[in-house]
Amino acid sequence: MRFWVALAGRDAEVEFRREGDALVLEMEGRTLAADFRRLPDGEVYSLLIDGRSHEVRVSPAGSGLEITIHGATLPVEVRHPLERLLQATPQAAGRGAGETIVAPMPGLVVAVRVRPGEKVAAGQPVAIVEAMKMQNELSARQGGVVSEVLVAEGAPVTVGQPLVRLEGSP
Amino acid sequence: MRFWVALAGRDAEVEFRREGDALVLEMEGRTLAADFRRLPDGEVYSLLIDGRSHEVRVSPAGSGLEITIHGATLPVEVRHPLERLLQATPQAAGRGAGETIVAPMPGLVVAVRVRPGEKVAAGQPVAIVEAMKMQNELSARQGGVVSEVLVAEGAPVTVGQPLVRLEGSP
Amino acid sequence: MVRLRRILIANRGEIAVRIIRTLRELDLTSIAVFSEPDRVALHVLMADEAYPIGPGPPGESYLNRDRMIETAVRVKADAIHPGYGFFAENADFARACRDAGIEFIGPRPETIATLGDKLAARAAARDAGVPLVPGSDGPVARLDAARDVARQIGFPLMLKAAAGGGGKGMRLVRDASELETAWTLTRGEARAAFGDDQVYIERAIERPRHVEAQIVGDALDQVACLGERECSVQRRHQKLLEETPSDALDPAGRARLAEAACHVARKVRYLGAGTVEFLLDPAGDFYFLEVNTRLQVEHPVTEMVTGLDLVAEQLRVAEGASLSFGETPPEPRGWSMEARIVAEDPLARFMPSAGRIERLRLPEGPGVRNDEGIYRGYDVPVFYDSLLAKLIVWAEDREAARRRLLRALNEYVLEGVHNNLAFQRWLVSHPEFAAAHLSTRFVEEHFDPDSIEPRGEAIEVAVLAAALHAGEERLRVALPESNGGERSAWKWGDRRRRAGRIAR
Amino acid sequence: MVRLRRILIANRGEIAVRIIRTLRELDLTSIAVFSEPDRVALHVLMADEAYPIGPGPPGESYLNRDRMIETAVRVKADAIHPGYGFFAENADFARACRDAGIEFIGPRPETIATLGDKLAARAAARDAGVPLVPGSDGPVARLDAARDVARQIGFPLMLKAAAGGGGKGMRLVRDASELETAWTLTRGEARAAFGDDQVYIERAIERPRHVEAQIVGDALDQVACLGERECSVQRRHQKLLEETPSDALDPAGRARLAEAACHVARKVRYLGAGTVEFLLDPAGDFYFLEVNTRLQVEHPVTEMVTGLDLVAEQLRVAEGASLSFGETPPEPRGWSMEARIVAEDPLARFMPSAGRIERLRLPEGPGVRNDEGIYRGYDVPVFYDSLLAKLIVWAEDREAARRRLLRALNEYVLEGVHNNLAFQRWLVSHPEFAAAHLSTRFVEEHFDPDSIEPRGEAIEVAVLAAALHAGEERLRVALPESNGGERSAWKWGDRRRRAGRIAR
Repeated sequence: MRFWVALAGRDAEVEFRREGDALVLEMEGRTLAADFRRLPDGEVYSLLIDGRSHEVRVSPAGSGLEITIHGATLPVEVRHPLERLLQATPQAAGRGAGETIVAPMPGLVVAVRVRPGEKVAAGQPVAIVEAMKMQNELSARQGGVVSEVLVAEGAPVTVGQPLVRLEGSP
Repeated sequence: MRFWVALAGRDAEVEFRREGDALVLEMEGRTLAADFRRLPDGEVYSLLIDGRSHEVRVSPAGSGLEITIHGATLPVEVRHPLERLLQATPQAAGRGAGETIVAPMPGLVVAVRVRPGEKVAAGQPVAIVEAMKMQNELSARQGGVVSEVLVAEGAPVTVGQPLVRLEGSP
Repeated sequence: MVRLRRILIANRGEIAVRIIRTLRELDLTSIAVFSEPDRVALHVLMADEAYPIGPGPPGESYLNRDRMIETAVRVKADAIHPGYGFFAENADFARACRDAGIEFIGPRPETIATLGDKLAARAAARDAGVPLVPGSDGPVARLDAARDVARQIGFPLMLKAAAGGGGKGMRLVRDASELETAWTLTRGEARAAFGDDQVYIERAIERPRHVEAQIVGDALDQVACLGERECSVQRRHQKLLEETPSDALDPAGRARLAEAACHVARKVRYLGAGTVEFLLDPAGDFYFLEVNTRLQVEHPVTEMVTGLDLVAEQLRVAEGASLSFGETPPEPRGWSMEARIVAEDPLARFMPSAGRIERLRLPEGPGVRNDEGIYRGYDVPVFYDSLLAKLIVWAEDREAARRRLLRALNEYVLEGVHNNLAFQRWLVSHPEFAAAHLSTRFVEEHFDPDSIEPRGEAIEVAVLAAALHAGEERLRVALPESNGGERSAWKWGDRRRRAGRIAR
Repeated sequence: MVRLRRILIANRGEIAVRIIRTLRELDLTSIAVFSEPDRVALHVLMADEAYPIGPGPPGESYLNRDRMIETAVRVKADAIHPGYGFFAENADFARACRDAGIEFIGPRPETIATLGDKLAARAAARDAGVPLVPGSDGPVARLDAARDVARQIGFPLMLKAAAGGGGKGMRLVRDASELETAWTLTRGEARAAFGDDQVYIERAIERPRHVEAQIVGDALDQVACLGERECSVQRRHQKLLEETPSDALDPAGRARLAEAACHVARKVRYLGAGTVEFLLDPAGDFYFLEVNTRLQVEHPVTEMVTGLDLVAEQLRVAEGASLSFGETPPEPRGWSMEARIVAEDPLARFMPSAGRIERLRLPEGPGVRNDEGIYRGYDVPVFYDSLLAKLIVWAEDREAARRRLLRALNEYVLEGVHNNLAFQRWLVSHPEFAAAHLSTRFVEEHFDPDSIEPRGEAIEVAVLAAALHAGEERLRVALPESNGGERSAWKWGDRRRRAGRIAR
């Protein structure tokens, strides 16, 4: 599994995988052995990183997370690494011109939530794409009227593949 | 509200009511001023009884409760005071002879769960009687076949009034 | 001799808990009072008895004199312990207790009144032959008189409200050009805050240390000094860390300070526990500052090195008995430090914080004492002092005590309200603190909020923990504006998450 | 002199946490090891580093010698601290450490071996001129020889396995008729438990006190006695409450005991911390019993009155340094008591209990020290010792310490596992305990489980709380067998209730 974590002005991609009993982390070119256990006492983890022992609290805070470590509380955002790609994807044209919802990652279309002709509000979910065992809800950014649904539920999609097209509301 | 509490071989009826801001308890002829507050920390109450401060934990334990006070844990049963009456009610005849489910308290029939001719297992709920704002589920003790339903939903009933009769299974 | 059996504590928080502990050990009945938001505060849970005293704002509860005394009478209290703050230095309250037939645990009302007036206190100290900071003999009536005094003693100087205290009603004047403005402001403040605009003038000692002497006197006019406390580490006149003994005193200086404190105490026939405060200049000379006629927040460090229980001593002398140790106080042993743990955010100009204590694991083990007013799940109310707990350590010498305090601060788990643990860790690790280079300007001169921002390993571990948590909770992840170019964090749909609230 | 920087702690629970605290204060790296069920034990959370050591059963983890040493080598530990129990008195393990180039924090392997053999230890004590309980000079080979010895020293007597220890492998023989059976049983047990059926005979001292001397020695053959500990309150040879000093010794007796302990220590060139155990008879005479070549569970009471940190002393002498206090140990001050808080149910013949710590609020405040191995939410595993925490207090004299201990025991909130808090409260409140009338038979003679059953106000409050709770939760109530004659409690359908589990 791979995540993109932003915290205190720092940005890092973290990948981890199980190797037998061991959990192996990769970050910034380094490989670390980890062990991770939720304490019976609330939202707290005991984390062993290359043997170093840390007690870390992870709590929800607004739409993100908050990490408490050694008394300090840090807001953190965890994102899909492919979200970086989105930032490179050309922006849809200005308001009123319509938008195209594209797959932000390779995956499987789990659900399409809209039908042609339907009106969609800004922020309204239009489809769910599953990738890396996670379901990602895709929403309209500006909203509009659905002009085309380009994929069926169950279909595999690739990065950037258009899923739904909206015509802009005037 | 009135309860019958059995604990450590001791039996007591406790009645309590609000008088303005105050909570007044009656137990064994004594009147006590009380204040009762759930702590933010779990199933624990702070209890002030005539000014004396007590920290008491009340936890579920099997079908009853467990009280932890001053480090000691005591099993406790809380019952409806009218249950005493039940103990005086003559027992239904032996297994096979059928049974009659009677109202253990004055109240309102909220639901009748069985119809004539229906087979009822031992322990199966047959009716619900509401009294003192509490709903009391009445169950068949031995089970059998419903021969008569003697009350309708919504009907008021008095103590000992027969509600449902069962014919014994052979 | 009266026998006191039922003691009402007219206070809350850690000091109420502290007093309850001693009452328990003496087999006396502890009676708590509580305001509405304090219904399940720790002192209410721990006391033998507890009674409501009114709504949250102090004036309607802990500072409601009539209600307090009426409650004490109704519940048949023999005595009232005021703790510190609230009614602790209120002569009228002490008198009202006496009138109601209830023992006030503290000095006689007249002593409180005399020493509460800063000019009268200065006069008492002068009569006792104790050095004073050079300044006006009494209140200065007018600006031109103030100019004369200033010319005599020189700048910088301090303008001080005669009725002031606790760091309020005082102002530094660096040179003659600042005098007029400062004069007007200080008088106005004094009138507004204390209803008394008398102001006097003292020379300002630059980079002084704040050193105080613990005194205790009994009804037989026996007086003892139980050593000094170094309280220089302050922020806006609020003490943050105290220790005993003071590194700035040699045995001869220590003896002189103790003698001066006893002189003042004898002069006023001091009864009970109190503190004589001094400023110590860089040359090692000390000057009388004021007397606090109460148990101090920082009294535990004195208890750690002497082995005495100062609350027990207060109770003894309130009963008319002599001090427990006879004529000679126990020889102090080792070194003790106290860190105040407050609900203030050092990253946001020490703004007070309220909210629920989500997690709490106090440090324990050798040489560690906690005096706390909180527990896990407790909601810190907004109405009162930000002091949550005190962490006190003892060790054989200053460096061992410092290391032990740092160990304990690192062990401290306190989550849910902003607090100053990171600040205290910074302080205790600072090389200048380790070297005992202290003055009341320490924080001002050395503290930079950046220095307590987490860094290095902590940041890295936080990043890894966030990613691992994300892996654990991979139930449903939404990219709410994934189709746009803006950054947006994932939202977590977590079935397992319990309700939790973070205080901001 | 070696410099030790990375210390692996081959132990768990409160003693591992205790050692970590000192390592932190000395700025040394603490390395924990943990068995599978101990993954989130407190010592793992608190250590700088932590490594897995195997499955739950001790033989597969904490007593797995090869794995322990291999781990220590792999993680580059300079030294191993064994705590108490496990490898603490295992000469082979100490040798294996040495062979692996790792310092073993404890006496030399030869010392451990000599003193671990009870007969060799007796011989050492005899050579040092220390009084022994009259008995056989060495192992008794056959029953008829045992009869001869018995005739000489008289009944009652003790049969003891030469390889025994920790209260195991010993049997009281009241008269000649019991001798033959006891002889057979003790030999059989000794063979089964220790692989060595050598047995010796001692006179049984009736109603003795158990008093032990803390010794510490350095590599320069400097030896000191840090006072005694009274450990008479036991149950089946397990200590329950310890204190120092012992009320049974006057200054002359105390000096003689210390001298005897130092003689033994010098005889074996003792290195590190250890304990010489004695029996004290009602006449005030003491007899050598055995030497424990480790840090004792009850070492904190000695730390409280001397101000020393015994773990720090162990580390000093392991590095080849001298003892911190030079030639003269600090004068002890005041009185200290320790209550062992164990997960055992005094109402069920002290059966051990496991389960989750549902609630925990440790006692705090003046003169209280907690050495704990638990935290709220921690699951006490079934594999290990039942000791959860130690509650240690200090006060100026025995009565003040006793009252403080009682106060702290009353303040202790520990719920979720059965424990002995009620027993300890009973013990500390007992008039015979208050009068210091102690012997190793104290519990046997005085304890009756009925005396700790809650009564009076507690029962009444429990009844009221149950009723009030019922009122709160009046959502849905069922009378499951209401129609029959049998008693049945109500079932509560509680929407608000959180999952909770009571350990039985």
